[in-house]
Amino acid sequence: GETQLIFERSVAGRRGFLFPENDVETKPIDNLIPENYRRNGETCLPEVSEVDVVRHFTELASRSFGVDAGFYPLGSCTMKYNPKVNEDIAALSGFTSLHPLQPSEDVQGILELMYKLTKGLCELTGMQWGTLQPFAGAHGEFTGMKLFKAYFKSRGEHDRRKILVPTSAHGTNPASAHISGFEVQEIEADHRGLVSIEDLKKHLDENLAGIMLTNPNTLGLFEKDIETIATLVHDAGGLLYYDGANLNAIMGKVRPGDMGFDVIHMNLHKTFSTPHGGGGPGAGPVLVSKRLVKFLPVPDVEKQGEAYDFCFAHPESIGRISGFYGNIGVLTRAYAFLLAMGSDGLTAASEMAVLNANYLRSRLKTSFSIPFEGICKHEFVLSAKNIKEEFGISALDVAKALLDAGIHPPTIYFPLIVPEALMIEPTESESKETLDRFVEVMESIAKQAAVDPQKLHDAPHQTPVRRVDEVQAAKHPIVAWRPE
Amino acid sequence: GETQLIFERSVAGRRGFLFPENDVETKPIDNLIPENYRRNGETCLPEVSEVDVVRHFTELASRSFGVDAGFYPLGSCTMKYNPKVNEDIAALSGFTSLHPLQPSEDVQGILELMYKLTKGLCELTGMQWGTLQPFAGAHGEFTGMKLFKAYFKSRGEHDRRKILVPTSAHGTNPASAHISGFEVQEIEADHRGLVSIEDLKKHLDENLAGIMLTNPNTLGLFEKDIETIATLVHDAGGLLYYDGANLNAIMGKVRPGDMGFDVIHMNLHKTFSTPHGGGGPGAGPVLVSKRLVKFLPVPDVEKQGEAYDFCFAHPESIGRISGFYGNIGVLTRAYAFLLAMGSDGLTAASEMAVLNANYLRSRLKTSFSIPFEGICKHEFVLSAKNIKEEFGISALDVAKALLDAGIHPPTIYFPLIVPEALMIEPTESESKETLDRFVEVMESIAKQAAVDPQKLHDAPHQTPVRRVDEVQAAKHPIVAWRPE
Amino acid sequence: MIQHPYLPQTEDEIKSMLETIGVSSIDDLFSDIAPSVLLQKELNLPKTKTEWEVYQELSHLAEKNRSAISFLGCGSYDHIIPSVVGRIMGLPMFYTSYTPYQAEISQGVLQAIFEFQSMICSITGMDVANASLYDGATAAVEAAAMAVNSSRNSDTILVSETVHPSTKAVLRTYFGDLGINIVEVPAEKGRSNFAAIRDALKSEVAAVLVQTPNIFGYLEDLTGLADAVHDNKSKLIVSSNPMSLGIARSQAEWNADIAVGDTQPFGLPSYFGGPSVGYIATREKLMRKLPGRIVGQTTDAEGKRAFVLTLQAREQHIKRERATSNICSNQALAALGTTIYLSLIGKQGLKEAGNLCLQKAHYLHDRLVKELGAEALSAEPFFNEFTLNIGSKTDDLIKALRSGGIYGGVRVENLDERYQGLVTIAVTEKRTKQEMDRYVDIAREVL
Amino acid sequence: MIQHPYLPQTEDEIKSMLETIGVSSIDDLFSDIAPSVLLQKELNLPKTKTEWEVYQELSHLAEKNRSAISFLGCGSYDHIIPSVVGRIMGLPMFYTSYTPYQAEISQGVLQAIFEFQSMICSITGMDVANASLYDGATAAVEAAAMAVNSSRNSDTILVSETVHPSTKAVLRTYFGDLGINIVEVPAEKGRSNFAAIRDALKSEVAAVLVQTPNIFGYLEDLTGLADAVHDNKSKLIVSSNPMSLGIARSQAEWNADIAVGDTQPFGLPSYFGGPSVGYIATREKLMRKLPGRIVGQTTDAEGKRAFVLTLQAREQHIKRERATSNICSNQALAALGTTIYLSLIGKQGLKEAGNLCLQKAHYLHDRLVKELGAEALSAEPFFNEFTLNIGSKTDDLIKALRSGGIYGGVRVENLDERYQGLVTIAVTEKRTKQEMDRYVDIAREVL
Repeated sequence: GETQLIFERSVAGRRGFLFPENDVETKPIDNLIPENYRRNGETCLPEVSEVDVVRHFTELASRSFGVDAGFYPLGSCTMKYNPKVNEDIAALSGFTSLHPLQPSEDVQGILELMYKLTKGLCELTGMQWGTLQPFAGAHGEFTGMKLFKAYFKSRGEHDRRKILVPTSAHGTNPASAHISGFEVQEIEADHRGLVSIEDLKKHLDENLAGIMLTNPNTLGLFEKDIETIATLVHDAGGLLYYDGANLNAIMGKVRPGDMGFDVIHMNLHKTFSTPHGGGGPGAGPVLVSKRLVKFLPVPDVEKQGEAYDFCFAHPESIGRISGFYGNIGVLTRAYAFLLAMGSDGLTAASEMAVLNANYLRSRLKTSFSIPFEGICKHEFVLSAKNIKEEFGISALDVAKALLDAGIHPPTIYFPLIVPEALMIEPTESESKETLDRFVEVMESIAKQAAVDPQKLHDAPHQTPVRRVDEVQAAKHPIVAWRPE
Repeated sequence: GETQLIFERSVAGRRGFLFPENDVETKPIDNLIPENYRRNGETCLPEVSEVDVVRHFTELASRSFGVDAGFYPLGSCTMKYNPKVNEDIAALSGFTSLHPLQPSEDVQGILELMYKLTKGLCELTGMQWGTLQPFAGAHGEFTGMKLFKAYFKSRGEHDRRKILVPTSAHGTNPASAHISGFEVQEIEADHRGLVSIEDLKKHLDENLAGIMLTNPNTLGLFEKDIETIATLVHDAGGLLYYDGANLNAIMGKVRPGDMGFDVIHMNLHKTFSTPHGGGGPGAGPVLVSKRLVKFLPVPDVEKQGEAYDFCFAHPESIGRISGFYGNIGVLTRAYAFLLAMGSDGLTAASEMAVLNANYLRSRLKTSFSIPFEGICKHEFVLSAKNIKEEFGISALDVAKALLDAGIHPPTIYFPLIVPEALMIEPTESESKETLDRFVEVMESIAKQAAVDPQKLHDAPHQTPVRRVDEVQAAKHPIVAWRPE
Repeated sequence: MIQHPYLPQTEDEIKSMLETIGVSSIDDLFSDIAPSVLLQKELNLPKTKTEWEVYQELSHLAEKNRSAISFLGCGSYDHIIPSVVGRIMGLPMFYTSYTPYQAEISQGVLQAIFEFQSMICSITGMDVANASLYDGATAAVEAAAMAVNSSRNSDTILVSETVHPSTKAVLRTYFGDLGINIVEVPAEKGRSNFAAIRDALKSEVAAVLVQTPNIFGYLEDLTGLADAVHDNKSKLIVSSNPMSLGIARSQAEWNADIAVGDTQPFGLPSYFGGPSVGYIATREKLMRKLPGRIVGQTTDAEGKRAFVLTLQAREQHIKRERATSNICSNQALAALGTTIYLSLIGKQGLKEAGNLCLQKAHYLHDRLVKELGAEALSAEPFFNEFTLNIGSKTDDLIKALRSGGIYGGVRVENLDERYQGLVTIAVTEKRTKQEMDRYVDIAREVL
Repeated sequence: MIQHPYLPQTEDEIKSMLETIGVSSIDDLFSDIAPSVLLQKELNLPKTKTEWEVYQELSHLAEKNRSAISFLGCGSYDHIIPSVVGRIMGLPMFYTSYTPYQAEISQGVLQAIFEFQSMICSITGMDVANASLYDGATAAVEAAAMAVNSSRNSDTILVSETVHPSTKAVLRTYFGDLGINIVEVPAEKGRSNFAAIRDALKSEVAAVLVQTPNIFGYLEDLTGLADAVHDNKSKLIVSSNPMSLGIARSQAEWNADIAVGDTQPFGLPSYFGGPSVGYIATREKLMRKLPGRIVGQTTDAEGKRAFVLTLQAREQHIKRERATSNICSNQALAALGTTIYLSLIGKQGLKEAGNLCLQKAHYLHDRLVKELGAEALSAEPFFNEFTLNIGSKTDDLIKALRSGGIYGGVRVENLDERYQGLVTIAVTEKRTKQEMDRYVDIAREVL
């Protein structure tokens, strides 16, 4: 059913929180701020009691779904378990209360954490140094593209404006390249689902700035030719950017730096289990090879003797990319995860993520289409093409039917190169029993497609609301509540 | 639907938590504990991962109902809002980490809290001093009865073994008196729903130990003759015990001490908003008039100069009533509530609790029977007698129908003296809109009784499980899971 | 009156509600209280404070408490508590709910209690456990009451001296004025004197209560005790720190009739002594004598598995003045904490935690006793606590350790003045070698 | 490999899963990676640690940080945070969920975002707001990008000098190499020079960015600015600390086109600078230029009100290389914190909090300036921050205050070296008279 908006719970005069009384002389506000600077209009903020607020948002929480509710195999998003101790750690007042402009001798603990986390991420990825400032993956991509720019500028190669992006790439890749002032050209996939070396070669010229790759790619397939690609791009004077969205597949197994990548971003909210929070905050640290270190954003965290400090003195730096230093509250959780897993745990995490994905893929390929053969990495793409063609049941219908089983659907209709795509990433946190239940539900949906397709078209049936009208929302946008 | 038991999620070898490795020499366990002292059998504790545990209990939480979910007018239980800051305060490590046998100079903060809370409760109730040790209301009653005993023993009045209890009393009252070695005699209510003075007088003799009263009583009616009762009982050599379950009605208005009570217990989990926790922990401090102070349990908290300490030197004390000092974690929350409300807030809480109850009563009396006229205090008793007789719809049916509306039912079939009783306590935390919605739902149930009684007999319809078979549970008790 | 955040009623609403009721003021709602008893003054308490002010004041009190590396035990222990425990206990539907009277919307709370009962049964080896009691001491009381109420003409509870002094004190408070004798059987060198207990087994003995590990930390050898007790038609009650039961014999294995204790070591902070959880478990034949709430498994109207409060005929609200226990509120949320803890550590974890405690306690014991020559009260075996007879140097030792940031142990004389010079030292898995070595270094200076 | 609590697969299960897949080992699953790039060593990182060890290590780091009574501001403020905010943000279905792509099971998250958007619209006075941006600085960037992309042939953003130095720096990073000029218009005595801004309004100017209260704390008088900017067919972007907007003019009241800022003062801890929330709001006509997620109201198949991510045609995953913003993850959970905060304090609370900041800041200002004779950078009005020109005594003052347990203010030279000797002092409702008097006492000694 419907839930009231918090504004609809408002009753004039009710209070949900009180501030302490003023303990200095209260002067008429007019004496302090002239009329000209004063607000005239009222806000519509609700007038509610504390219990109103608590019940309202508790009800909203109960109308949402998270990893703690069940399986969340949303491809490319790495919805793994968020360890609870990390929440306790992140809530320590020794972290939460820090002002970003405190003297550095008073913030040695957090600076040490930032320094050690950067070092740890570098070891994990085989890079030289990095920045923790990017707020999210896309922000990391942007930072990486700016680093590309700075690099070519420092070499006087102003014409290198072309960034290659595979057709299967995340939308943020071309967008990030574009807003950073690059031109984007798409590279095709070959029959294996991998970058077509043939097509790549066509794009290698003096305008090449570089290539953005996810490896394994968005089909969950490892780009086997990565060494060849790296050599080709580097020989053509370009750089390689690694989109860390899929790093969960290869930790401890192969490192972007060793594959020849020059810049990488990580998604700590994916690979390092920091909670997604309904869409953020995340953290997208960027790590670079030696030749790009000097271009990293300021401030940088440095260790001098036993002390840590910020350093702004990097004349070739691309400059600031955030108001302060990024999402520090995400970094504390990520560092806790790094310690909890350790070298052996991170390697095992990738092994189990890949095991889980291959297990699911093996079991699901009888009921659904598999666009590409062979083993996959941490995720794979299934296609509902078979039931779409035979019974008219689309990937969207499958997704909505999964909702009724208490399972979050996979990513659908992505990558664009696979029709009726269902992109499934189980992550390492899921047990065999959870995977088996998912297979059971998916198989029963495939069976129902033949028997009662209308039921699937009408799904979901058990959710707080039924299928939602997206067209109406976009056609007649209502994006804010207003008092009548 | 059903939920797996945590044992049913178990998979051999899986781990949910690891302890640090032993950092001293590990000796063979046989060298440390001889075979004869060693456990042979395995336990059936589940083998599950951390995410298994989190999802399991998160699911269980989603199959439960609390004050944060909605209206909870459970008569006599005072299900008021549990302020969130109290949870933060109770979780301060300066409280949680304290060992009960630390030296007193290291626990001055908690001793000060206990001392000041006791003082505050005494002021609120008009008593002299008290103990915070009782774990719950019933434990407080027991303590109070032991104080009665110690008092009469000190006076050599060994034959005073009779405790009077109104027929409408909570079951704990007669039980507490009984297990403390008293004989219980019931006092009848008169046509007003109040203690029958006539009947009371019949019981006043040299065997009288005293009377246990709730005021307002379990019908939500104030015992108007309390002064007369107190005089009669005292004149007969007896003592008066105040059951604080209904104290939420009268804070700042009238004090048990001023009414003539000698001993009172409070339910901090009711009146002072500490969370009920699915049945506990609570706290049932006992407060006494001057002449009973010396009998209070040990240890007592004393203030000597600026320092606080425990005192065991009370030769006439009834002794220890708990292993340490009671539910301290409940007391921290209660003290926070005391400060947050203050003298004005506590008074207003009772005023609003009484206002809410009378408002509901006024609005509900057209659809249901009202056994007693006049204003009520913080709660009132409604009867489903009318719809029971006319349509066969019982108080239980009404309760189960409320579940479908997302409302916790009132206490039913209590007090025993009202047929088809529905005992409704809204508390001060509830807004007029919440009360209005409750009235609406209650009226629609009353209407449905006439139209579709079967639907009500079959209720609830929307809950995680349907009506539960209590008879089967009691006839063939299964009270623990066992491995097959 | 300010508009308090906990009080939603606005002035306008109050007015309209009074109109509906048909009175003209709030005072009218209190007109049933005689003016002669009505409070004629304002309460002598501070006025309402804002959330921030309350938080500040309580934080200040919390900061007035101090702590140190703790070797304190004797009923409350400093174990590791997994973060998940607190996170789950903080879910609103657990902590803001009441006793699950309405089964259909309380399946979660009911199932959690059922799981708690199952775990207690498994750890103790018993058939049936209840939803929780207040603490270990009152659990012993309830067990004693069960024994007294199960046998005719019995008026005596035999208690070994090595039972926790507070438990004995609470027993005396409960039964002292009821004509039931709490007879203490003296111990020998920190261990129960079972010969003396057997000698004291007369027909009027309702129960024998022993504790293992006992108050001094030592494991008791109960071999043959149950047979002797049962031959006397009495009940054997065994109290145990449940953390020991992953490696030490369970109450069922000692053939006890009733198992009691306190689950504080299982996921609950010391919190100055409470809340913890008293547990009680017994044999099937005593099921209907068990006090408190019990959850049972049943089915709903559609035949699905469901849980419900059961066997309520035992309880105070039904039995009233014929009740043998008055318990109503229990320690449900704390019991939930224990259930989460045990779910997390599992069967392996219980053994591992026990073994870590055991190993570490022996490390410190051996260094103090074998290396420094301190006098142990008794011989091994012990679990995670042992007692030294420090004699006249107790004050010096405890103070020196405290100055070094260590709580060296419980001075048992604080629990029972007969035990002058005895210090009971508890070591949990949380204590490190470094901390224990520091203990030894300081002790070396004093002893 | 130990059986890690975050990794449920047991040895047996791994074996059975490998069989199902049809391979014989885990290594086989990585056979698609050429041996020449496979990592041939173990990662040079510590081995796995237990929860307790991790907690200890991080607690130790947290304890290495110190704090003091804070008069620091310049973009991050020490306000009171109601307990409810953290409690609700900690509900599992909020923090463990992802972007609400599946509307039917995400109504709660979607509605909360819709409420956030509504509140931002109301506070700024604008028509439409998005679901959040990273922070105040990047919000200004996105606004500038909107302006550039809304007008042809424009290559200049005019920025008043009084905008936060970090915001200006980030603008330069984003646009510096794109042929877009970030032109700073010098200020006069801590306030924008509006005459100079008007003079700089050329046809190639896409937008004018001003901040009020500005970096020094002073309120800017934007009267007439919007008209001048609009006459030039440029966009006016106004950045404001939203805490000021309960009493100070909103961006809509200044007739701005785009409102930006940071909601950190609304319920979010400073957390060393992040997470906070960048907000952006604009007029209806620019709605389809707005970057990031937007939630819209619609209906479900049964006609019930429902919420859904909408206007996705604007976004990077649809537009790809034609996108004008690449934002994907945002600050949703922090935005939820702000939404809860604003729900709690309500319309009265916003005014009260603002007024408390105002009154207290003036108390300290007056004592320092009027009583001690410190030199204020500019005249009033200011909101909750003001700037003193301490000159050569800055070091002494800041150090003396720090020794007294006080962070006296932000040395603005740390943000922009041009501002030697300037100290910006922020006062929130959390600061007490006592703390401010202590500040004055120490300052008296130094100045």
